[in-house]
Amino acid sequence: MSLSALLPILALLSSLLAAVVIFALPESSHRLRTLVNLLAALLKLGVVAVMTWGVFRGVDFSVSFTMLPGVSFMLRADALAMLFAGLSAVLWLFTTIYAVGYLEDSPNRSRFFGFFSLCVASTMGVALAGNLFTFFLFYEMLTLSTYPLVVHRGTDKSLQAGRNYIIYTLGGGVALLLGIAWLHGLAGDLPFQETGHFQGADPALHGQLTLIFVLLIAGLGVKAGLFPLHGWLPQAMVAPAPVSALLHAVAVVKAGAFGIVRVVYDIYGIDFAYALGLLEPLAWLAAFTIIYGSVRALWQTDLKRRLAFSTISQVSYIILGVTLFGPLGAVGGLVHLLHQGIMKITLFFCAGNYAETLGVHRVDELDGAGARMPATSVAFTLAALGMIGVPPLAGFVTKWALGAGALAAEMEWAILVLLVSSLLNAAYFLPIVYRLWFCPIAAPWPAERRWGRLETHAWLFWPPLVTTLMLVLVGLLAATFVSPLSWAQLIAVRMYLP
Amino acid sequence: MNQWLMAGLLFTPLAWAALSLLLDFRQGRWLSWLGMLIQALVSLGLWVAVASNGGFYYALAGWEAPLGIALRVDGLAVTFVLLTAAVATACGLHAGVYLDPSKSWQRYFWPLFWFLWAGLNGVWLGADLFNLYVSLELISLSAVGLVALGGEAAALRAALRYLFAVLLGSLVYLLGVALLYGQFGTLSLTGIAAVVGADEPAAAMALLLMLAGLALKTALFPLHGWLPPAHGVAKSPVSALLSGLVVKASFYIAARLWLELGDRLGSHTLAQGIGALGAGAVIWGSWLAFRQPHLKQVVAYSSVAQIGYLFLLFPLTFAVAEPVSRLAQQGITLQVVSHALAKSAMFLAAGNLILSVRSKRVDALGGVSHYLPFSLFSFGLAGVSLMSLPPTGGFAAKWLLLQASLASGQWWWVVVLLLGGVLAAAYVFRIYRATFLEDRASDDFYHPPRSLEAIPMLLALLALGLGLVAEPVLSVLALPFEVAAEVAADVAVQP
Amino acid sequence: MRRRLLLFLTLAACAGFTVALAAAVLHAAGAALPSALPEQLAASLGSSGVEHPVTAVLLNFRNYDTLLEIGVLVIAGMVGISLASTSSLEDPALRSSDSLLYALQRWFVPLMLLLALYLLWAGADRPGGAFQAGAVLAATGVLMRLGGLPMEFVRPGVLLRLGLVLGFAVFLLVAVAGALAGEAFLAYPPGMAGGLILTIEIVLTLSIGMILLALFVAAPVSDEHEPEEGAGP
Amino acid sequence: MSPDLLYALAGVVLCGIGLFGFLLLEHLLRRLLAFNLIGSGVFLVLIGLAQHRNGPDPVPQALVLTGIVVAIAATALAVVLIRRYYHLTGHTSLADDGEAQS
Repeated sequence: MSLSALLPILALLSSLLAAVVIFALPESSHRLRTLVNLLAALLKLGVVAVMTWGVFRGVDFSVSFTMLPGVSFMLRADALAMLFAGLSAVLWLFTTIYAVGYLEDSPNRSRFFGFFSLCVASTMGVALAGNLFTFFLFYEMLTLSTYPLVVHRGTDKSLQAGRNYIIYTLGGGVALLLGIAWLHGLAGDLPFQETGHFQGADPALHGQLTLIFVLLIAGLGVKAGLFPLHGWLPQAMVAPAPVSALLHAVAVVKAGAFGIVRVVYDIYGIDFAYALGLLEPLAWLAAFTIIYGSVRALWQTDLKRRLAFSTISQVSYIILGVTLFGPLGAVGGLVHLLHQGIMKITLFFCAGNYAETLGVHRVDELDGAGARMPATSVAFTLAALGMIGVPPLAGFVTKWALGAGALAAEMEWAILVLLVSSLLNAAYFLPIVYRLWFCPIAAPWPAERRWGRLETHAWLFWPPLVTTLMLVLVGLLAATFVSPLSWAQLIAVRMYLP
Repeated sequence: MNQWLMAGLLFTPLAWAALSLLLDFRQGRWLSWLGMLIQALVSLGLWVAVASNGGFYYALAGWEAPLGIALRVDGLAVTFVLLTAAVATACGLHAGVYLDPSKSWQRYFWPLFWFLWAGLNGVWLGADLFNLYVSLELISLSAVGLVALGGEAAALRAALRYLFAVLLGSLVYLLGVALLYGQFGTLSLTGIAAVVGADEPAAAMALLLMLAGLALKTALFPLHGWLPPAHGVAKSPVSALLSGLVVKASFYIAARLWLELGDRLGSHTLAQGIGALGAGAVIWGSWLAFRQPHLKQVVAYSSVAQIGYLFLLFPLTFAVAEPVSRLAQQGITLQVVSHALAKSAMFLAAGNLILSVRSKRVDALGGVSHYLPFSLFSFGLAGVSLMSLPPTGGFAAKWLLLQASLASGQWWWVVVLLLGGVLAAAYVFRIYRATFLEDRASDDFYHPPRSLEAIPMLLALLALGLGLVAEPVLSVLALPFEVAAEVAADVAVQP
Repeated sequence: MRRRLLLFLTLAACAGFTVALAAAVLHAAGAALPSALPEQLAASLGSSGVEHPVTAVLLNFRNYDTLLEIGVLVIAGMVGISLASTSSLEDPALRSSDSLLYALQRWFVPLMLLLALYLLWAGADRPGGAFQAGAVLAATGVLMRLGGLPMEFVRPGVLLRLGLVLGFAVFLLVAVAGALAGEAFLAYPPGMAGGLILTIEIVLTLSIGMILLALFVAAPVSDEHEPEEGAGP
Repeated sequence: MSPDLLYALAGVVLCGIGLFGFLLLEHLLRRLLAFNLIGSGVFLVLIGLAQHRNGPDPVPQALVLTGIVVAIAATALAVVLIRRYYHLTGHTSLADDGEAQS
């Protein structure tokens, strides 16, 4: 087996084996478990970096074998895959560090980190899947491996959230499976390829293809939090903060959005999807979700719930970008996949820090937290500003690209949506920032803990600062060739080339 | 070589049954370990032999059919022989540790176990309708004996129910055999298939009777009432054997009959009707599984539901194109294999959990994840296969069945397949949920030995891995069968 | 009312079943195809080792059926004794002191044993054989049991189990010996069929008699209990 | 109609009666007897139908002998189980406790 086939497998196995080892370790061997976690994360990061470099140079990383009659298991690294794989590999490292600190002294850590690794292995699989079937395989594995994380605390509330999560996602899985199986019956095994498969398909099939498209989008839309399938996401907030970070930034909602990108570009082909008239309704739905999520976020008093509705809104930017017919819009959507991940994970890390250090969960309890925890609050503020779209932060780059895409696609209404949404973002984020810095402490913190010199536990302290640095850098360096933006441009060029 | 393998395959279980009857439980355990090893090797050897040289008929006592009894050794049969070796070995190893050797009646476990195995091998290889009846009875009576072992009132009640159901099923099957023999003068399935014509009401009635009898023995809805008590009350290794293998034996015969004779003796109504009953089983069984308060009852009702899928074979192979029929057959085979592995894993793991929390109730499982994560994980993995989520064998089976339904235009089975998965998720997640609850007052858990925990895990991993290697497993089914054409020609010439 | 309805429905269903079955039987009888089986059987009878065709089918042509059938019987006997307890053999309720029964026994037991022997021997060329002989043997045992004769060997001990399995084991040994000798499993080496079949029949008679008797003796009294699953460590 | 066919038809009737009893009777012993009745019916059909065509045919006779032994084994097993069940519970049917007494 050549190296080019080995690397995708290694990227998967690094966290899969970590999961197996962690499950086998006894509950009490915390140091060893942390070591395994970090080693696996670093290994994966290295492998992904090598692969990204390879893809940039045009190396074809792929491996496949026949799994069932007529269906193959296929891993393949293309530019789009590396975008998502890179995102999860980088963020997994920080989430792991954060989780080790966050869960110190709590029970069931062996179970938690085992499923945590399994979850990231599934995400890698989703990213590297070479055909729709393999994508589905890992997509469902992701559902299963996140359930134990959502219900980790074992309280009634978290079990309730877990139940809803599983109902939504398995229901979505059924729609997706039906769509994939149907499509397979029509067209056979469908590897992802840049121009899609249905260019010039028999017009008699158009009806069926439209129906299948609806099924696929419905299935993927559940994880992506597309209205009206978003109900599970705010409830899942009861999970521990690293899990929320995982759900919102690294794995779950991203897997849904990524799947939609795959279906539109690499299965149907953007031209065909446009010709079939499928993009316009999807764009409207995404636009509605953007506004709806923001409006709902306004009224949330629980910090993490507010962030959750913000996610619903922000993820639909990606979908909106995809549906803006033209390379510019695509660039905006794709780069937002990454930018949103970095910004949202920062916000959740900070929210977790407030909860762990001060016992604060509600927005109105945050008064004066900036003085008590300056570094965390700076991180939160920058990430919030990024979300709003203040230049030169990450969010600004996205919104600019999306706006340019909307103009190019002659869908001016989308710019209006972007503007309104930015205003709403400001409306629900700025009050928090204001409270952090400008309100005096109203009452003693509900449950304050101290860890020596730093404002919080060291393992909780550094990850949000690093991700904040990243979100500043991706904005500042957007024009250089190392930025996510230029990578997204590379993808868009390859996608629209023919 | 085949000579030796066949002799080993047929002789060992019967001989071990006789020998272990003379020993007590502990000695029988030693003996059985050896026997399981031999069986596993012989089964593997036979599988290799068939994979390299194709299938063959084996004339017992040197008399060819129709005068004597011939065994049909083909890809499907060896697959099931191998499956039996795997599952029965696992259950036997588990039982050796799980059962209490100080009880005098446990010594009878081993002979019953080996007779059961012998009967199963007889069914997989059987090509003679009457011999299949005797093999079925061998299975039924030893299974009833295993359920009744210990002789408590609840066990006896379940065993009696079970006994009456399987006896009636066998007789109805035999009635069909009588009709077929009366008309065609032979008991060999191949022989009958060679001479049967399209318009034969008596033979059609015979097929109907045989299918009805076998459906009762397979616990097809609405004839499933006997299964949950029997599988729920038996000791866990026994439940695993019953759910994993025993119900499959009667289904296997029904499927063979249908595939040989169904195209001429069956009808569209019959095929769809059986499929509808299967669909009813999937939905009703899952619903009841969801409502059971006891852990093992949940698993037992889940068997009722999973068996329902098997009966989709009938509509999906009747009057459809050859490739579609093949897809359906492959899907059903995978379903049988993966359900056997997953369900036995589940029962064994459930036994460990029950042992650990000292209660049979689902709601007593709270907090068990701290103490028995391994067994719980096995249970969970097996559950994934039952929900038919990827990458398990259950998913591979469902995928093939979906393709077959879509390709034959029978979209209503698609609904059943998808709904069944969702319902399975409902009852499996109910148990996961119970184990995550953190409100247990006491920390009084018993730790079963490691070996008890390892066995269900292995089975669950096999069920999981089956989905990834489904292609090579299925390729064995399509192996050439050397003598089939010859014998069929022989029989056709005779009349 | 509901009971009535149920009764009526069951009756109607069974009547319908009977009519359909009768029609099928009549049709099968009318449409029967000629079969080559009887000629084949007659042609092979010479090399089967016995003269009576039914015995030839049972113990040579289809001896696998018979082997498994004995297995079924052994299972039944085994489950029977697994539920039995030792003490019940001395159940005083079964001890009769009827002098007429004693007298009858004195005449009947030897006669019945003789009859069993005859049936066994007759199997070679006329109706009879191991099962019939074994049944008579068991009936003798039942009679003795009812007369209160102590029969130590039907206590569930190793002797009883040995008796149960003896016939089956010998049959199985012969079967595998055929395979070892290069024939098929269950095949008799040429020329030895007659002797082997007779040996099998003799041991089978003993075992069958023993199994049936054991099943009769197996009493339901046992005070030990199997704890429910999960009830104890 | 040959006498053999008449046997077969008698077997059919026995099957019908036996089935009726099997479905309707709750007392375990009676149900067991009904099972044996069906068994006899099946054996009659097996022999009668075959001999109607071929004249005396040793194969079905042998089959029936085997069938009888199997049926006896099953019956004996059932009786043992029923006896013990009765001993432990005092019930003669499998119906739920309340109904069993009535």
